[in-house]
Amino acid sequence: MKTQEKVEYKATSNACKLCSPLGASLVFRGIENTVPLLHGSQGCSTYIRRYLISHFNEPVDIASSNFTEETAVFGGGANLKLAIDNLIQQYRPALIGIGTTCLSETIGDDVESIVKSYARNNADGNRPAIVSVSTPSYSGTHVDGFHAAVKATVDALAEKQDRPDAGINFFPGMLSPADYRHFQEIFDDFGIPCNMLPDYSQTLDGPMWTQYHKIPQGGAPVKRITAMGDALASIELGRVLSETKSAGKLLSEKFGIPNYGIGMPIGIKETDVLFDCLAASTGRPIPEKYHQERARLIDAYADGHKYVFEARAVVYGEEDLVIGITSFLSEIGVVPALCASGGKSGHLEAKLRQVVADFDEKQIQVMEGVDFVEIGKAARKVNPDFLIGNSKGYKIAREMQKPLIRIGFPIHDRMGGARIVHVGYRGAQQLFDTITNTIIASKQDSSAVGYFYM
Amino acid sequence: MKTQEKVEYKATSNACKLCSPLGASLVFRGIENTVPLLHGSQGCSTYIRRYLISHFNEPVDIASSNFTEETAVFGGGANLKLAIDNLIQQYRPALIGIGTTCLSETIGDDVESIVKSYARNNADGNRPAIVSVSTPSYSGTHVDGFHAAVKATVDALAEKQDRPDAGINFFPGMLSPADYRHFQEIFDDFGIPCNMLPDYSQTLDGPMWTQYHKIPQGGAPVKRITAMGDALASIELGRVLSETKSAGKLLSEKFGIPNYGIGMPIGIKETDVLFDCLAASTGRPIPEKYHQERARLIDAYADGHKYVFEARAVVYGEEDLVIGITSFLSEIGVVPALCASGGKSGHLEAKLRQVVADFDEKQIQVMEGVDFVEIGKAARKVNPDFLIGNSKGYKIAREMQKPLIRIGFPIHDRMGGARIVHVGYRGAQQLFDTITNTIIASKQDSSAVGYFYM
Amino acid sequence: MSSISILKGREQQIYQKGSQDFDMSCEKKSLAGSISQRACVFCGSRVVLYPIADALHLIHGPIGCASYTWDIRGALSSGPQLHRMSFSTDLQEKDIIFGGEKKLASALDTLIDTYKPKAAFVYATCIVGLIGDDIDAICKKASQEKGIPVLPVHSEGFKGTKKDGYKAACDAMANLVGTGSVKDVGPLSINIMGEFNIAGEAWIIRDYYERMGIEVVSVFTGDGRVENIKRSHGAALNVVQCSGSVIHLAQHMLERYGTPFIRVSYFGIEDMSKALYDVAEHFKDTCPEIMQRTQALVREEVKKVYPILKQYKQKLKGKKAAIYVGGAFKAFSMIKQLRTLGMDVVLAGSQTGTKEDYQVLRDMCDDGTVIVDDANPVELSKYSIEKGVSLFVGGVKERPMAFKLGIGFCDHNHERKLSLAGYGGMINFAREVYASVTSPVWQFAPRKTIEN
Amino acid sequence: MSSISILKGREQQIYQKGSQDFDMSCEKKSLAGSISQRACVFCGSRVVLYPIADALHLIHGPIGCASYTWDIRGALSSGPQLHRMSFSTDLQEKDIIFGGEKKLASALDTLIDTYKPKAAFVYATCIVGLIGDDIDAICKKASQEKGIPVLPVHSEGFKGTKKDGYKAACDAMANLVGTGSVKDVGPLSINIMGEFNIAGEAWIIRDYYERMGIEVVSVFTGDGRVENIKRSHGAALNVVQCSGSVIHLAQHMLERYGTPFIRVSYFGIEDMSKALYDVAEHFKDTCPEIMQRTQALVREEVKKVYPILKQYKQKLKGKKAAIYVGGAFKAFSMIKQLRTLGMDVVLAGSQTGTKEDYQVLRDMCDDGTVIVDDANPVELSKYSIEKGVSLFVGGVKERPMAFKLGIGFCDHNHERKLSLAGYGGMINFAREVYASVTSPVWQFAPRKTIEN
Repeated sequence: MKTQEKVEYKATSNACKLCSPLGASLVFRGIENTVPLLHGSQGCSTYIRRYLISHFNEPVDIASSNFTEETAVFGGGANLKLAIDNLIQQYRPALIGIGTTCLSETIGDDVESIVKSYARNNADGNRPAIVSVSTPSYSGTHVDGFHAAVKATVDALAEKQDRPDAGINFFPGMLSPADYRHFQEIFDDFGIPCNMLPDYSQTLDGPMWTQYHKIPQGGAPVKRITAMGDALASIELGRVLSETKSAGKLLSEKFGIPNYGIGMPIGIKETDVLFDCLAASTGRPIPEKYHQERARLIDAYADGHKYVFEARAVVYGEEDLVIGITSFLSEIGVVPALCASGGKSGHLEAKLRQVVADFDEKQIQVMEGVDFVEIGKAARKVNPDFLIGNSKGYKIAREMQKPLIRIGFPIHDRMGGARIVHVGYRGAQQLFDTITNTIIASKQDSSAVGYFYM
Repeated sequence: MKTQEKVEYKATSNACKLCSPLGASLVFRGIENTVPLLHGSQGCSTYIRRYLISHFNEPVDIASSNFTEETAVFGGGANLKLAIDNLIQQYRPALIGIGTTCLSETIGDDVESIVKSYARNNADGNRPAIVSVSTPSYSGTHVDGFHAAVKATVDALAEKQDRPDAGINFFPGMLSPADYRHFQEIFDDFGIPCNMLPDYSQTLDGPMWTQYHKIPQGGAPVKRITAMGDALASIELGRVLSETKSAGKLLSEKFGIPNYGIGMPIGIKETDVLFDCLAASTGRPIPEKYHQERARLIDAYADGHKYVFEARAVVYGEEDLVIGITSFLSEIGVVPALCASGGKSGHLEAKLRQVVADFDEKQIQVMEGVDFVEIGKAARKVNPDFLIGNSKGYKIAREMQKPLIRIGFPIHDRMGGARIVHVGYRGAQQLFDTITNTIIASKQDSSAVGYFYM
Repeated sequence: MSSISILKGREQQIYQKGSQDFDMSCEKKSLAGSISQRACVFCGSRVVLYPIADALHLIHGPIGCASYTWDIRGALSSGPQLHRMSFSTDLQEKDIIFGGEKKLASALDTLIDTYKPKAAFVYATCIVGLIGDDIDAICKKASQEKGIPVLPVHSEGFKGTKKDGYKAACDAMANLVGTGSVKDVGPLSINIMGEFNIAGEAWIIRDYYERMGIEVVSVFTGDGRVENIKRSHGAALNVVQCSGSVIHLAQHMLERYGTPFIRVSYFGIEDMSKALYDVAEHFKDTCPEIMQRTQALVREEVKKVYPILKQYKQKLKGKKAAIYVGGAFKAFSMIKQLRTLGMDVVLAGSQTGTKEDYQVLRDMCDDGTVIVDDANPVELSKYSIEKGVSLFVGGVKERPMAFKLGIGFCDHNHERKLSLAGYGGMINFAREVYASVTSPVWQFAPRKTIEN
Repeated sequence: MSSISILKGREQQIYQKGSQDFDMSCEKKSLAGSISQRACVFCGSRVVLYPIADALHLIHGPIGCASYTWDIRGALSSGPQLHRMSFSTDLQEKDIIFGGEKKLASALDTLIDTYKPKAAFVYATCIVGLIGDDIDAICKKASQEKGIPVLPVHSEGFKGTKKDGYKAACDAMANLVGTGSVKDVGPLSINIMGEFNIAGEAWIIRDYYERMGIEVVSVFTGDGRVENIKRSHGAALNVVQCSGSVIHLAQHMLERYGTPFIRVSYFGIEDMSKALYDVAEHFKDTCPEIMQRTQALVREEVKKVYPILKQYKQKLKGKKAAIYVGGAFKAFSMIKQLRTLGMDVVLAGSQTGTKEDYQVLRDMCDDGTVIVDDANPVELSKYSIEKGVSLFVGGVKERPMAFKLGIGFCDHNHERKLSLAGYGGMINFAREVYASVTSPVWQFAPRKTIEN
């Protein structure tokens, strides 16, 4: 009886996930002239700010409705309204993005009605739009908060206005600013407008300033989000995401816009899918530049294939990132011996099977909903040559004396996490070079001979 | 008496330089539909091919006139002509680029007359152009061979034809294919034609093939070299180069084309010079994209400045590369404690003083004409945090247990040497991230604590 | 800078010396919708107890609170590293509905069996009170079953400010104090309080006191051990740094065990020396030669660092600095430290200062210095630019603001990996300030370009 | 593939089995203007002498010859690493005019004083003969002054082919052989010749022979030591691999010291076993039990590798391979090795094969196999594509050609860092072939895309 309980209620030790308000904050940070506001106690926004700052090295202002004990007793409506007032006064935003927390959810605040009542009492053309999303920390992970915020924003703003040239809606999922910039470049080269949401390519990787900007420049313009109701198509990245009630599906249901749910374009195969999808949905040819990048990448694969062949990897992080990386590793001949995530969609293994040839033969271990203590134990057993994932795996990599290739979020022990390109042929090129050279370096440095000619 | 001799005639031990025919071969490999031909014994071309292949991971066909003992006695004219005939038969090139070797130079072959006599006896519209350059191994280094080949090519081909829109002549010096691609992109963004010589961006970093290409696609088109006589201006990279009788100066003298001799655009300061130079010579504004890259780079400098501050570096390699890297290191706060080159222009220190603030205060040691044994001895004394240069410094880095940051040529112990971007804001961004992260990694890995939060 | 306005309701938390009457409004909760640099009650408890290295720290709540506090602080341990693990009951939706008690009990059971800690702290987060979990009862039961202290920490995030979290932590520790044997504790003995051993600072301070002939019974909580806390009531004196965080415990020990306390700071030559002399003064009747030993120690240490500091001073003289820290007491030391380096403090503030703190601050500062309480990035940047500072001293959250504006930065918060306390720490501080202020990268800052 | 034409003058160096009369033209100098994969005389000398680890190797000439040969070979030493240094007189323009003798003498003087080698080899490069330097005299003088052998190597690049370089190296070594004491050498003794200890291969081979009870006096030149070469004439038998490179020395020793030699190969199970049995056969009268020991050894080793090879064979069966190597003798072994893996060799060639070599090759090959002498990338790629090979076995210069066409590649040259000799080497070879042939990256090769 007791043993069973232990199994059922185990503690999470060194979590491989974050809470959902973080994901929502990130999305709101990626909308132009927007302030994220967390409806909860001060700590939530401060912790999340600090966590994001340490990755992006950029100011990350996230407001808090700053609960007190009385708030918890009498409800958070007054606080939330005061917070909105203050934000408008100090930031003059185009949009306020509100995420709930475990606290406001537990006391049962109905944020949507509070916001509606606020809007009624403050009818004024200059008032910002307000979007709210339910992101209790006890439900899902930061990824769920991220997707929920995207969907809530689209639901609140997108309209059918019969605009011509409304372009393509693009939901990239949680990737780096550099990834977003690369997507924008691809759309520009296709010559098609891109309604990307979120887009923190500038807001979380911007220039220095001559004076403090209360809200950093950049982000997805609200009017482009509004225009999403007229788009040619939606493209949504993430094979696990495509199993959920997503923003793309919502637009498909509301406005009949065709939705392409595809994988994160990591490695050649998954990037090919994106380009094919862009070509199909726009009716335009793939720009020559990308043919060339792809061709050089394949040439590089050939040059380096033997160094990486049957190298064994441990991959961890958000489920869709894990799937993308695993697809890439498989196509270069690396065995993704262990694929693990703190997320728990129930779809991870099935989706991995879609992108890995000879899945069973490779004896790939898949773990959902695990923490780093569990990942560490499993990792030791699969005897990897390297680990690939965010900085939080450093401890297990260090204990195992195996190199860690840092990707994704957070990167807290290197500079430039915001500048990593994961996607496209370009991203695959960088990942391939990094992995190959990591393996070569291990071999060279541990060799007694010390050649400089490998 | 004897001691003096020892000093005068010391052996070179682990040279930090290569021979001049290598440089010439590289240039000819960077001209469209061209075959390099070395006039000497078989070994020269085979050794050089292998050395280049190991860096570029591309086929590098270099023909040889294949001297025999008789050739050495009776002169190489017959062999050279036969070689040209055979090359034409098998390769059908647009141009044959001939470099001499120590052997053909020592026996006194007059290659220019041989080529002229060949041309006289083979007058035929379909014959390729032939350019020859004197590159005896006993004179200078591979860099001298490189510049000599550029100049000889321009001298032989450039004409004044009063073409409109002849663009700008661009002599990038010895950099990577990725650097050359970046330059092309910059010129494209300025909207100005670029006559870049050489341009091995495709020929030495190309795609896979469906069948063997005797000459790889790409390279500077011969007709663009011909058009150089009409250009708006010449830009020539290399502060040491600008002291020589260069291709840019030649064009200036022959056709009155203004020549900008500037440094290799490594780091913000030297890249600013290039962009200012482009803006001035074209009368066009610097494209917004580069303002953004520059701004993000500066932001990154701020984020990482403390990790690199007063870190000590040993820099070695070709003189102009050393100058560029040193300029970059100085602007980020790294102390370039030792700057060394196998080259011996006599200008290295003077040019370094131009790019380093507080040169004397920093007690920078400059060494010209040195080999790796000498560099190793000096490096130990300056107690560096890292070394930066080509793969050939690995041995001294390993002995000192200091990290080596690989740049330049050759990269024989990592993949992707051809893909390193050294130049522009983009190159500086990559170098900065690599250096910062190398320092962080050293610190993290050698720490007993092992934080994942730096 | 006219575009930057101060939020209504915050005017009384900003004061410019010389320009206004002084009546600082402080110790208020942060205004809803302002971007406070403050944290929450849980944060306060977590930072105080964090360095107790042989205890289990289990966070009862949804995952966030545990994830964001996993091994992010520079508090070193000379032995066990259990404090660097992040344990959470990771409450899910169904736990919110049906309660998390079973989960907590089971998690405690397994974790104590696995890691064999000397004690366990169970942190209540926001929703724990709301869903009605009786963590006191669960802790008591676990304590009985496992034979180690299992202590609830009432740190529900919204129930006050960070300071209330400090108090909750002190309350938890108070349950440990007095439960160990003090028979080996001598009369010349102290506890070092409010010292978290960031980058080994507690070891440095402990070494100074030991060289003076004093026994250090316990450090609260740097390199902390449950056993030492248990017997800490045997010490003759509590030496309290970081006034806010542990003052409750010091007061508790004064009331309960009659242990007197003095307040000190270990930052900068002046305050460090004073911290040693004050303790010597306290014990000089018991041990007459202690004052001489202390003088010798101070002389020796100052002699080592002075010439080095002089060099840095030459490079930094006349530059302006801003300070924004958690506790105001640290700001006092920092102003002196920066003066030692020849720098002028033109902006000073704290997250949690009291009226008295701000009075002291005001008295220390030059005319024109801006003093702020619970400020936000907008205000901090506004005054930094207006005052033309070359250096900002603060925590991680202030760092990007400084860098965006081309201002050098020194991390003086607990995430740092650099020892800043003691005499050697003063050198580190000087070097750190020098590295940031004089870096050549600022030549590229757009603000510089405009100015030139 | 019609666009690829064969150079006039090379038609007789290409033969397709079954389709033509066999009269291979070979041992010719490379045609001017063809992109030969060959090197020069200097290269031949350098590769043979290179692994002598306690000797100084000084290259007399301009810098290139030294730079391109700096530590690029996988020849290991168990002790001194002097062979991995690159020494050059680095001749300059003025030396060409006034001669390089003084410089050479001075360089030798300094280097011998600095590195204290057991012997020195001075390599003449192309221009040394032309400028009239008397390196024989300089070496002789240095030898007298320093008391170590200083041996000129007449390896002027243009004076013949790589084979002439082998001979020049053998001539230099011949001066060492016979100068040491052989009093400790027993009757069951051999020299291993033509084995360069790439990735430690000589150690593996030596171990086999020693397990058979045989004393290995010297390895020429893997993990080479001057002292062992000096006493190598004491061995009862020379066991010669890599026929071309050291056969001159073996013949010299036969003539001068009456040492018989046999030719062997250590690549593949068949040839490796034969190399052991042949030596056992030679000594079976002196030592009757040797044959049994050898059988036991072979049985044991084969038993270890066979099941592993079988696994690889399953993955590789029926795939086609091309071979292009330096010496033809190695090609024979490789054909057998590839057959062991179930693969078919459809293209085979060498840089330096003799008429007899090509006859053997022809006899070994299946109908339709193309045989080439001194080929170039154009020819090699043409036949690789026509024959549809999945694997190319060759040296670094062939690698990019294979990869460009989406063909797997195995480096069987001396730059490799992987041991391919002996029984364990066969596993490494199988693994290497498997890694390249079955890599998933080829799915992206444009040639594959077209075929599909």
